[in-house]
Amino acid sequence: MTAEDFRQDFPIFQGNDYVYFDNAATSQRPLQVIDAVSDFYKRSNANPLRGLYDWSVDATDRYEHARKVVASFIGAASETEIVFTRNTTESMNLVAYSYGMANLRAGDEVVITVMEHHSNILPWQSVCNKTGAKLVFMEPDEEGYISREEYESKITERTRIVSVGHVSNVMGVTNPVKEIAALAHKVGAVMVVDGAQAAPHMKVDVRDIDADFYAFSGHKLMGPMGIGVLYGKEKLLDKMDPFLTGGEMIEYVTRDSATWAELPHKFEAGTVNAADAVGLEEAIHYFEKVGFDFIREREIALTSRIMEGMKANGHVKLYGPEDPADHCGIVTFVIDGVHPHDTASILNEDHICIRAGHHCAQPLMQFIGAGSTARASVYFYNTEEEVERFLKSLDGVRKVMGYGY
Amino acid sequence: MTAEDFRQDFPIFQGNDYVYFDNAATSQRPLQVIDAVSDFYKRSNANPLRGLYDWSVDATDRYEHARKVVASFIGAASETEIVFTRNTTESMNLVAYSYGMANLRAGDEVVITVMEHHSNILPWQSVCNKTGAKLVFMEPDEEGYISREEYESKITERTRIVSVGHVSNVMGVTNPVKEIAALAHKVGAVMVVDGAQAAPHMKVDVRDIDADFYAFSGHKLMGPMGIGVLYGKEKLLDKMDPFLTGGEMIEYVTRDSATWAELPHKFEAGTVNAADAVGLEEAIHYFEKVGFDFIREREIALTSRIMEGMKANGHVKLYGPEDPADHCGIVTFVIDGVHPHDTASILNEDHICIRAGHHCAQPLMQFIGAGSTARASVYFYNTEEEVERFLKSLDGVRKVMGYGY
Amino acid sequence: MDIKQLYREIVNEHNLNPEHKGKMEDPTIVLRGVNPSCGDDITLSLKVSDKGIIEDAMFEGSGCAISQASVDIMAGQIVGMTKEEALKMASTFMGMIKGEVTDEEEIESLDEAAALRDVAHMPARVKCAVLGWHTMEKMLNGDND
Amino acid sequence: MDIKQLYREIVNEHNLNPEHKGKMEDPTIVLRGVNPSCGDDITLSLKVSDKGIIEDAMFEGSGCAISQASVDIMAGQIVGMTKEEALKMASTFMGMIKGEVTDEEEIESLDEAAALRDVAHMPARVKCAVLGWHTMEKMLNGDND
Ligand SMILES: Cc1ncc(COP(=O)(O)O)c(C=O)c1O
Ligand SMILES: Cc1ncc(COP(=O)(O)O)c(C=O)c1O
Repeated sequence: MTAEDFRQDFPIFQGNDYVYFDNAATSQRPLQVIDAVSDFYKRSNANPLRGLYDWSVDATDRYEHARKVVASFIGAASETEIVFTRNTTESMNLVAYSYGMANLRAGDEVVITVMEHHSNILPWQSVCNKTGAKLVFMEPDEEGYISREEYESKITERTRIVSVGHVSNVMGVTNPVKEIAALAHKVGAVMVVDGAQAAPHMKVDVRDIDADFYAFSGHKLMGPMGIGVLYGKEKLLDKMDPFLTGGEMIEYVTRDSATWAELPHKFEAGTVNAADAVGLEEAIHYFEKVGFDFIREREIALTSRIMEGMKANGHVKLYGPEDPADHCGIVTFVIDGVHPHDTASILNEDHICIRAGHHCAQPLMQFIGAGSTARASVYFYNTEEEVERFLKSLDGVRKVMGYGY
Repeated sequence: MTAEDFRQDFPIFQGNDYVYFDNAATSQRPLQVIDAVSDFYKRSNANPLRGLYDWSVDATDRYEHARKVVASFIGAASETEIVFTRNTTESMNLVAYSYGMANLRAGDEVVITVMEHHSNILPWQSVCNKTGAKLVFMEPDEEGYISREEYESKITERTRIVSVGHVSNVMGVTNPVKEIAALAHKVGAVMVVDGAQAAPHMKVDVRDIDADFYAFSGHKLMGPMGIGVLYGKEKLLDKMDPFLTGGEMIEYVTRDSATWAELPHKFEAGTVNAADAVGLEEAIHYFEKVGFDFIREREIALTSRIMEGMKANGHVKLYGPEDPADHCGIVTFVIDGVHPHDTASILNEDHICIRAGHHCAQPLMQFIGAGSTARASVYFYNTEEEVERFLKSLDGVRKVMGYGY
Repeated sequence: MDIKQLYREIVNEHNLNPEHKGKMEDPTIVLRGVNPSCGDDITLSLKVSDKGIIEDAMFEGSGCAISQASVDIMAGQIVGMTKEEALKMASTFMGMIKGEVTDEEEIESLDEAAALRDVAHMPARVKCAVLGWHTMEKMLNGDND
Repeated sequence: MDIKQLYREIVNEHNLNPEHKGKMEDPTIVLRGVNPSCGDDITLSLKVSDKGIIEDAMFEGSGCAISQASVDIMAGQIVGMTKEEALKMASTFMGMIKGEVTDEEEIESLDEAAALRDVAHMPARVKCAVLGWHTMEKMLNGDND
């Protein structure tokens, strides 16, 4: 199978000439996933988990089967460790409030990196504010790598929680989460991993990493928009209070008090989004059909050519590692003298979709001294021809902006 | 148009003989809604709100258009008062934490009814526990009505928040939320309405009710499973802190602090579920095509016949109002000597889907002295023939259970 | 067999005229077992001899017909068994109901309880059928929490 | 006109060689205007006479070409106007960019600023184009928060 073959599965690519290079924001969905969601509504639609009739039993089975598939996809020990959320953001809020609020005291430290997405900063800011804990930032080198010295110096006896993005959505680098987790555990802290940018690109094994919590979003790996995942070690989830409360997550309720349902239901309040969970399962099947090796190979090929073309341009400043293999398909850049928003608008005129702005990572923007950057991010279904069109359009930007060359 | 005509729009009803009477748990979705979600993924899929390219602009437009349609559907003054959530449960948690936590002090009172769904109980229990406020329960009469004396005696100068289900998912009664809101405002409290069971059945006008907050779920009015709504008056939302934090809901973020985006984005953290919002818009269009009058007329006709048949059975205890017009399509019952779960299993054998259990309303079950009840709930697409099949099956239950008659 | 038949032929007899429902005098172990989602709520009493023989089994409480019938059948069958035999039987029974045990011989070893095998096709009712057995398992394992 | 043409014919001139960019001595009113999502960040200075005539307008700061060009064009056009005239113009301009004002005559009254009309077809850039105008509106309305 080639990228062209896979592209046929994506309705959005048919009958138009748009080049979609904003895959780090959200991926596209193959027909298989779109149809799985529809099929749920057409065949099994009922409120899962409570009904005693066939449709509800079927809805429950499909929902819980999706959970099993997610568990094995990331190497969880059991599906009871998989909580369905709406997205990575909700997963991170759940950990910050249900675990962080209960376990942080004044003087404790939460260690993150300055590269984090806002979803892995703001919940901690808020919890630190409320508990008096301190938020500590690890900083990367020029290329975006966090050195061993850096994490060894920031993770200390005061550290209670370490929360790190597995892959940065701006630099593209993969952080050494396994090594950081080992150190975190050594000092008695828990390790939280924001896997939003990693799960779509590499084999994630939560037990190999020894992550205590691992979060990702369905929509970034070809699933529907309404489903995300929080993996948590059973022994931690067990002791945590629920985050949202309401239907489906209780055992007994009286006027004054309540007891909670067993894991993972304790953390899934209200009617669940079974249709999108079923869509996510289908996305994982699709993903496994494509295969990690193919995905990685394609990303490296396309990224290499993009970086090569940008260097040849002569007016492009590139961010992140020198090595294209360390970019996870993400290339962040700025054209000299051109605001990234103007770059994006001009590329859009040529039907090329890239992102420009702060990428929900303002502290990183402040750290690298860029108000805003442009970002092209590719996925396995992108092609060499698309890359050439992108580079050609990019080469024309400074002319459009009135520069002589 | 007849119920039969509308049924043709629902794929799940085609080619099988199931009678779906669990509409209060979740409704079915017409093809128009299923296709709207698919169409979003096939044509406009991109991460909304941040992209400068055509697809993202289109995704944003469709998402924000859905918000406008929701606003006008419930009579909101402006679409900035409409926050998209996952479901009613998340909406209620948002109000309880973002408004309740900030505004309740020890000694204050939160007044709800004993008929509430767990989603409108547990968040308040939790917030009351944390703030020292007291949770006060209004109680209905035999038929499920809350009397004027009841709410006038429970809502006092100590009341800060009144939170009432617009329609009870067990009794089917419509609570006098407009009158209660007036009284709440008189004592300086805010009025929260859980509209999960009302929005699918009646014209809701949040300004006529003068609700400060109004919550409902898309999946109960033919929309997708991943989308819910919280209406809030602008002047209240404005002053509230966000609930979830992360991407898309910020203005500036530094390492230590953050400022929030304008309404309603402040309350929508992370990648939004634009596809399901678009599905909800389509559901509202479909709903308006069917029309409130038709829906109500059908529900009354079917409910009347169900109640009549149950009375004729002689062994059925009915809950809720005497008047079938006051049931919103919901008929809760118990067959003498038969556990509701057995009733549901036996009906399922005849391909009739009803719910049995506590209906996420355990305090009400305790109040009416039933451990568990059965519930049949109809919607406009149900038919007289289905009701007859249901009644016939019901009449056979006690025989199956070994009673002579 | 279909579910109506199951009720007619097996469940009703034990639900309407349970042989082992009632209060036991001087039980050796007592444990409450509950299915929160259904409202099934039973209390099982066992009399176990010093030699580990179950000499009597009784239950009280309420619940759906399947949970009541299942615990009544169980109580009838375990009397006279050793702890180990009863535990083995519980594990076979729960395996059968969850669809994990399908070997005919093994299922037949359950005797009357084997008649409940069709509950395996009613996933929503599995919890009802195993409540009594699960409670007994906890009791005999000394897991009285 | 397409967007590339818009940049070439209108935006670039003002972006690369702004006439009104720089520090003003003794301004009457100064206000910072910001688009958080874009990073556009300008500070507008106005000199308004006792009679309410705008005698000078200058801006500092950075941002995308559209925001820079738009504020430069604006500054050029409002000098000499009364407060009321400038406010009226701002409202026409913002109406045009949001696609609410389409009357040709009204749009022509904007003079050079009318050239930015095609930004109306770039919804994602509307905020950039109106930043300077919105800031001026606030200043002249005394809404200096
Ligand atoms: C009255 C009422 N409130 C709240 C809810 C919760 O809705 P959801 O599960 O969609 O959050 C329901 C439905 O289950 C309900 O009937
Ligand atoms: C690294 C990282 N973390 C978290 C998120 C947030 O994901 P979501 O918006 O799906 O919650 C994203 C994507 O925007 C991301 O790239």
